[in-house]
Amino acid sequence: MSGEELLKIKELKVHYYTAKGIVKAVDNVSLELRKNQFLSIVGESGCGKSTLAHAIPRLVRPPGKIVSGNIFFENKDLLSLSDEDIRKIRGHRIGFVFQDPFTSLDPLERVGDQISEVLIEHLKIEKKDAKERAMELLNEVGLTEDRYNYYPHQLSGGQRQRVAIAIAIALRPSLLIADEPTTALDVMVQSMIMDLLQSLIKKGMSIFFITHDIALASERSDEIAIMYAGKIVEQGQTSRIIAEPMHPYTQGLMAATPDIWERKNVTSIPGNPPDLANPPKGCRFHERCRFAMEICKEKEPPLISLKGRKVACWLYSDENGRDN
Amino acid sequence: MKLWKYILIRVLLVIPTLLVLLSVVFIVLRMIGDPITAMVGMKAPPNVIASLREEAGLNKPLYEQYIDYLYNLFTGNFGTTMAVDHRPVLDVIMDRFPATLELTIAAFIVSVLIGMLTGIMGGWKRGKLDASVRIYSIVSYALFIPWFGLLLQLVFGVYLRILPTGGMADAGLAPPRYTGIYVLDSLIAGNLDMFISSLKHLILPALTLGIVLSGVYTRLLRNNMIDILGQEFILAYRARGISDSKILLHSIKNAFIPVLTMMGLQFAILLTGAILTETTFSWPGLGTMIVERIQYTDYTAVQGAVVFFAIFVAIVNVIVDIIYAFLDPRISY
Amino acid sequence: MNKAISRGILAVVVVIIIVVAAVAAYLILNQPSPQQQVQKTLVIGVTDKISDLDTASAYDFFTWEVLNNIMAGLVTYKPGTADLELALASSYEIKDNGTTYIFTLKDNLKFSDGRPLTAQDFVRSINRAVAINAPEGPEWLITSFVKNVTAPDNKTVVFHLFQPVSYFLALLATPPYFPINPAYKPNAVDSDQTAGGAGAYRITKWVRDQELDLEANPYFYNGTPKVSKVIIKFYSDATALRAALQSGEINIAWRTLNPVDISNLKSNPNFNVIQAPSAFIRYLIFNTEMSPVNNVKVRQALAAAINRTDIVNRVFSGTVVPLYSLIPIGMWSYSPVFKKYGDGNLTYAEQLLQQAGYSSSNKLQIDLWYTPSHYGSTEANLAQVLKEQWESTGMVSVTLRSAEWSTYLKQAANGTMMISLFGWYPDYLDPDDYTSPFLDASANTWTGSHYNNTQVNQLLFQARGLTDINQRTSIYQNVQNILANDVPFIPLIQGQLSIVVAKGITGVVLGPDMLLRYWLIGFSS
Amino acid sequence: MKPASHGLFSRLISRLSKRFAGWRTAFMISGLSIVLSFIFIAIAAPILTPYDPTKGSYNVLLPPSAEHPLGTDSLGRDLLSRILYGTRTILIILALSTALSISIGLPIGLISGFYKGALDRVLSFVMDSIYAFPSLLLAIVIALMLGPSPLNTAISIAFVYVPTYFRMIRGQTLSIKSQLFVEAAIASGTRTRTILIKHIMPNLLPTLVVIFSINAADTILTEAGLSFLGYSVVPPTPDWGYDLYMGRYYLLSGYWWLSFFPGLMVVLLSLGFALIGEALGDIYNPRK
Amino acid sequence: MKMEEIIRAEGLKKYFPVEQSFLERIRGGNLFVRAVDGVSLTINKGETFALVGESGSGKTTMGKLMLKLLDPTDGRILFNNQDITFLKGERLRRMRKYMQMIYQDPYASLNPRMKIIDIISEPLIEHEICDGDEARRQAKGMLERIGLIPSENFANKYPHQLSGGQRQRIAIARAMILKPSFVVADEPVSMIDVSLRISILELLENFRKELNTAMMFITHDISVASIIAKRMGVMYLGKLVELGLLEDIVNTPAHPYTIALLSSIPSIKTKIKGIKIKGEIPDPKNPPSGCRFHPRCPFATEKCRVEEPPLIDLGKGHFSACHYAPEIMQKARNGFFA
Repeated sequence: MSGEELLKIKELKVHYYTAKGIVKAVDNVSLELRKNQFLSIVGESGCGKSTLAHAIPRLVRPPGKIVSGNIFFENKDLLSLSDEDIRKIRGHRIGFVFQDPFTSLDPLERVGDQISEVLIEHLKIEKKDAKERAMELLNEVGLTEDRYNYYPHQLSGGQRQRVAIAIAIALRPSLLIADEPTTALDVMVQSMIMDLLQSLIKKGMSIFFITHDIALASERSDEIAIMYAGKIVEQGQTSRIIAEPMHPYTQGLMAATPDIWERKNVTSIPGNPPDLANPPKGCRFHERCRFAMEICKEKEPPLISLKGRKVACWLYSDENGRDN
Repeated sequence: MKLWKYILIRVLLVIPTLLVLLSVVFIVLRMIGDPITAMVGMKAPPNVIASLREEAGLNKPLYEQYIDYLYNLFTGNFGTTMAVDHRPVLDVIMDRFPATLELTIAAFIVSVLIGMLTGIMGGWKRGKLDASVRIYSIVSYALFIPWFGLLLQLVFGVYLRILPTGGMADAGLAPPRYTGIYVLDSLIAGNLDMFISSLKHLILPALTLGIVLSGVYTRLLRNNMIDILGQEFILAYRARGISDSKILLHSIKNAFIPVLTMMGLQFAILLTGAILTETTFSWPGLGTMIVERIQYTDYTAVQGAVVFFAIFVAIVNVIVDIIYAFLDPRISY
Repeated sequence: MNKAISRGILAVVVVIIIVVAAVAAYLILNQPSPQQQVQKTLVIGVTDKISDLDTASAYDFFTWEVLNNIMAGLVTYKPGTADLELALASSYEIKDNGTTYIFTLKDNLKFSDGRPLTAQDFVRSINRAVAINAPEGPEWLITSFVKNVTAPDNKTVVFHLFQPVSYFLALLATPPYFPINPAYKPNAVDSDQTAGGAGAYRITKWVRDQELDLEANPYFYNGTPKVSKVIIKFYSDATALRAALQSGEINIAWRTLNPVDISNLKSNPNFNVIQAPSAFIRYLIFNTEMSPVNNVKVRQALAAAINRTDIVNRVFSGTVVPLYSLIPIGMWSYSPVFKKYGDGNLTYAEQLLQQAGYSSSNKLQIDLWYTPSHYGSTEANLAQVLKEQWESTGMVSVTLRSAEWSTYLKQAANGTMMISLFGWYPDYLDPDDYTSPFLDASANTWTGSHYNNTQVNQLLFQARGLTDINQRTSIYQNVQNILANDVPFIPLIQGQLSIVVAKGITGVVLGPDMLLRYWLIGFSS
Repeated sequence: MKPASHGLFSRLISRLSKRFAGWRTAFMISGLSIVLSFIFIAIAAPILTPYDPTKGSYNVLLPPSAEHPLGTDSLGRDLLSRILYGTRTILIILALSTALSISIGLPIGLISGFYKGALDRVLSFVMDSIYAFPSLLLAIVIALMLGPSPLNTAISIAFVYVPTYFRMIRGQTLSIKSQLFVEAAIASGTRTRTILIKHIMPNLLPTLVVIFSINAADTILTEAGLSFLGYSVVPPTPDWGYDLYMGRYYLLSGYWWLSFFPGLMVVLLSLGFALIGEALGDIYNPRK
Repeated sequence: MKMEEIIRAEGLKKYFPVEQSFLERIRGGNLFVRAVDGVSLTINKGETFALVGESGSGKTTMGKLMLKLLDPTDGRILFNNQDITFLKGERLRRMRKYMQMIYQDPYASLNPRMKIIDIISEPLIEHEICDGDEARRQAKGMLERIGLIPSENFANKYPHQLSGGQRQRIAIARAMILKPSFVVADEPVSMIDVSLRISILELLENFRKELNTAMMFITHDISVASIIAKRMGVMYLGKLVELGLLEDIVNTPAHPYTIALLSSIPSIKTKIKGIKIKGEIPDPKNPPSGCRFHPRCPFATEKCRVEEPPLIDLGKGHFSACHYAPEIMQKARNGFFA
């Protein structure tokens, strides 16, 4: 099942220049996303997954900076575009849904106007037409048209996130980036929002989904990338990875995730995630890894293709292993 | 709930606010020297003083004086000045108030204009510009009005001789009194010379007070701008491809709303500054009136003016609150 | 809608910026010169205020000056002198041993608005002032002397007095006796009434505390004023007044410039400084019952230590003159009795203090009170200089204390202030007004001096009953000598009137009555 | 080293050094050096100048010269001495008024914010009303009532600033009280006294320091305003506002130094505190 | 084994007044948010009871009511068979020695200006269990007990110098140092990274076993609850809708809401089927009539709209507040999720 390639990230590096030092939030990440695909980036807090999402439409804020790499989207290198050109892609070809629907909407504008604004901005249409279209969009995300005149504070979290999605998909972007869009919401609302997102695949969009919940990712996405300390450690088809997680971190994450439907022995991963301003040498997971070997402390494992996925672990490649 | 009901309640709430202020004024002023002695001067026989005391109700118990005081104020009776002219206090206040209004409005416009411009620029652009904006806000905040006014007087009045150093109009160019606000009256009178004269006299005092106050707005707007620009919804706007100019407008709107609440409180500072500015520039407003009347120990006049200030402040705060409620949809009234 | 508001705000901001910038540019490029505007207009700047344009209520020097320019009475002072001459009256006679005064009016008298002025207008105006009886008003100048006033016909005014008053004509020169326009409210004080009377000028514009515009009264009985338009500009302080003078906005800086400005302007070729003595005096009051100043030696020592020249120079920049008696210089019976202590006579002061038992190790501890604003901005400096002078004896330690005017007056009457600074404006120009209120124990309670000398009381009583000026002179000289011995008061300085005029202004005449006559002032061609 | 030093100050220093970059450090350093040099001046005034600030001479209105670096005033006093000693006056008034307004504003703000209820509503209302009133006018009226002296000036200024402290402390107390760690302390059975002293007060300190430095800048301007209008201390006590006021009368005669330097001092000292306030505000409320 | 109860809530209610303007109050009387509206439950000694619900269901309010951190509007609380409903002031404070709370947010629940050692030892000192030195000695022991080793390294640190997981351990230590007989843990792991959650839960569980502490474990996540709790209650809009053994509820849920909740929990292995419901939690100011879940319930009937269902005993300590609980349970048993 190989669709047409939509997004290709190559050796992307995003660093934060802080007082504590340089935080390498995204360190040499390469990824691809095909059309009509639902890709989940799974990782814990501070692993750089959110930075990765922001980097695609060049929304990384100072002190963060995209240091190197390429982001090809619809055959354009986003990193080489002018500010004006990237602005035209944002919201138009790439939609973005933020984690917190309580803060990602302008509190002083009616939600309908916020939808209209993006239509007017990119399509230069009349306000009246924009309003009509905005109402359709509200319906599309499961809200009634009368919500047009509501202010964000008058809506519940779920409703706000629906509005945010309506804005993000208003111009039928080919890529929708969703940065933990359900973390601030309840499970039942989460389930509904996820249904909504999944339905967008059928409308021809691809979804770049960020989450810390491997269960949620495994349930909804076609493909999963596991991120740890600024790096992709394992990536591949969801079903394969869930069936046979290869990287010890993926295994640990799965083991730490409880499941009411399954009697299993849940266990923590020992230790704490590393400080990205001062990451450990070698494999960044080696301090917490049950299988850590000498080489893990010394040398960073390359991301190699194996069993229908990519994985970065010395367990699966020797020192002379095939680098990419 | 409807806006007008909120307005009604907000207006009703003025009454207790005023009561508190009036009580403070009463308590503080009753402790100052004997007003009757001040009034009759040094040559009055004791029996005259006694009868005057009785007439003024000063021999009554304090609580009765308090009730009388409130009753009189409530019925708009501010009494008669005790020194110099013996006119109704309200007339004296009304003679002077328009000048203060003219000064404060002009200074307010100056401060908000400068404050908004610098604050927005500093918050939006950051970098070196921001640093100079910050320094501006601190320095202007620390400026001492009489001193700063003096410098402006020296430079523009004495040295360059392009602007007058005091008063409200040139001799013979005081406009006929319609509102008492010279700039307005001269326009009503349709006399360009008068208008220019009034405006020229207004420039230095308004700049002095306006610049000193602008720092607060600069600072507040800059900080708000930075806060707002750091918020996710601004990033969300960018993620939607909204152009910078529109984002700037959105962020100004968001940053401006807290400034609006400040304006009510700033108003007290504005009036404080007006007292000093008026003194520095011989501006015949309420501030100089209070200073003059204190010098005569004109008890009723001072009381009247202070009460008037209290009412004025209370009303301005109501207006600001109402505008605020009108502009911010999040206010539930 | 909200978008509309934010756009609206922006639009307003832009418009304001443009307007402000345009106006500023216009102002800078298009400088109207103030000199050109006032070519034919005389502009007089003052820091005084007109309290009230009503003769029934106005009772301060500056307002009286204005009233003298917009009104006239039966008699007036010859400019620059203390001599009286007839004004609205053409003749008068005194009957009934000086208790009846009969005045005949000039022909065809008119108010400044053209209404005819008759004897009845005098009666109406005077009775009105009496009837209104304004607080702190001048009506006592009538009621203390006049039993009634009548107008037997249109041209005759008759006054019946309670008893003979030798200076009744002088009283008639005061505003309460002026006829006022019928436009004044008949039964109440009419503070902002601009109708005036029959003076040299009439009011064309009156903006309280801002300016008073006058134009020549075509019906004036005494010819045409030199300048047809006069504007009085009111300034809130002396610095503003000086600035206005220097910028050419005013031609004349009248009451009151700062002493330093007056002395500084003397050397400025663009201005003339005209000075004349005034009857205003400054002095110290001792509470003669309060220790340690109940000791006469202490009071004498303090009198000796005072250096009036130093005060005149450092505090008043030479704009006042030293005073050695309570009776002002130039008034008959004046005798510089305090000269015997000398000026800054530290040796004598130390000697007296030693006699009183003080030394540099056992210092005299005294309080000196002053009131910070009533006597102008120089007052604190005056107190500080006195402190310095006394302390330079090495045997005195002075604590300065101050209180606002009302408190100050109250404390004076209660006698709670050890030494206090006061000043005195006369009610009538007579030595009695400079002695009895201070030294007569029945009249001086307000001073809190508790001074009571039976001999002085008797002398003053005696002088009041006498009519012979020589007899009175010797009594007042006697009283002044006793004053200098007992030292319940120390005279310090006597005021001086100073007026600064731009070059080219003529006709400024200052007399003992301290009132400026605008109609005599003109531009030299 | 005493363990107490691990508290506010060391935290402040560590935060300062941690956030060394940026303007706040420049603000802090310049503000601190201004304020500290004024404190030094106040202490060392007698060493720095040979003249008595209250003793006049016949050398009146001398322009600045080697002998009198800032000239002399109308009574022949050395202006530099008056300015140096004037630092004492204003700092004493500042210290007194701050002590007063904190000692009143802090406890009632704390109690009002902690216990809420009717008392809080009444207090807040009264304080808000006073707060909205022009401070200088209020201070003038009170100063007038009390008579001029440093203590009385401090009292009248304190009266004006009590509402500021009250509001800030109350607001901060409310927000601290609503924080979980206070509820956690209550839940674990901590005594109210301990909660106030150990949990709320230390967290109030930063706010207090920030308000203090901003208020200090304000207080200096208010004091100068009061004395400019003639309601502060009795002459010949050296006082900047009063000297500016007196000097103003000599300005147009060319004696500019009489008013220029005292006013400059007011602005500088106020600026010092304002700079510190800005820096502190930044540190305790860092913005990205 | 005879179960001995430690704490019992009877008909607990908590209504919060809604902030209203003056005029609204005159017009419409006081409005209330019925955060907890008549909940009864019992927790036994040494037992871990999970209280599950979405935000706004009133579960946190319930927890605070049990600890008397809030005064109930109605109902009563019996702790060790002693009525503590009206306990106040010093007596209530002394009671807190036996009942403690652990909060969700480890960043906000520790005083940023206190050292770790002081935070942990404070309860001992406040309850006058021992003097300061002894308290600090015990606190050091506690630090080692919770795995912050060596304790000297941590004792004098401030909370901001620790990670989230470490802070939550401190919070647990502070609660457990008093050896309480009842603890309310309000979402103690929801802000902790997935990889560390289990270790925190283990720490709690170890303390519970050691001290025989009863615990009310408040969570929105049944899967987390399933790790630690035996018994569970499900709350919806201030009401307890289902109560029973966790295993029973998961396997044979007897309330449609519980089913919906279970259906929406993401799972790695099992692709959910179950039921989907519409809408979101209604405004607790105006809860629906009858069964509060009826507007969203796919099985709702007219009866549900009118009549409020009581908590029906389904045997084995399994209760459900649904008129059709047996039918629902039957459906579930018949492979509702198959």
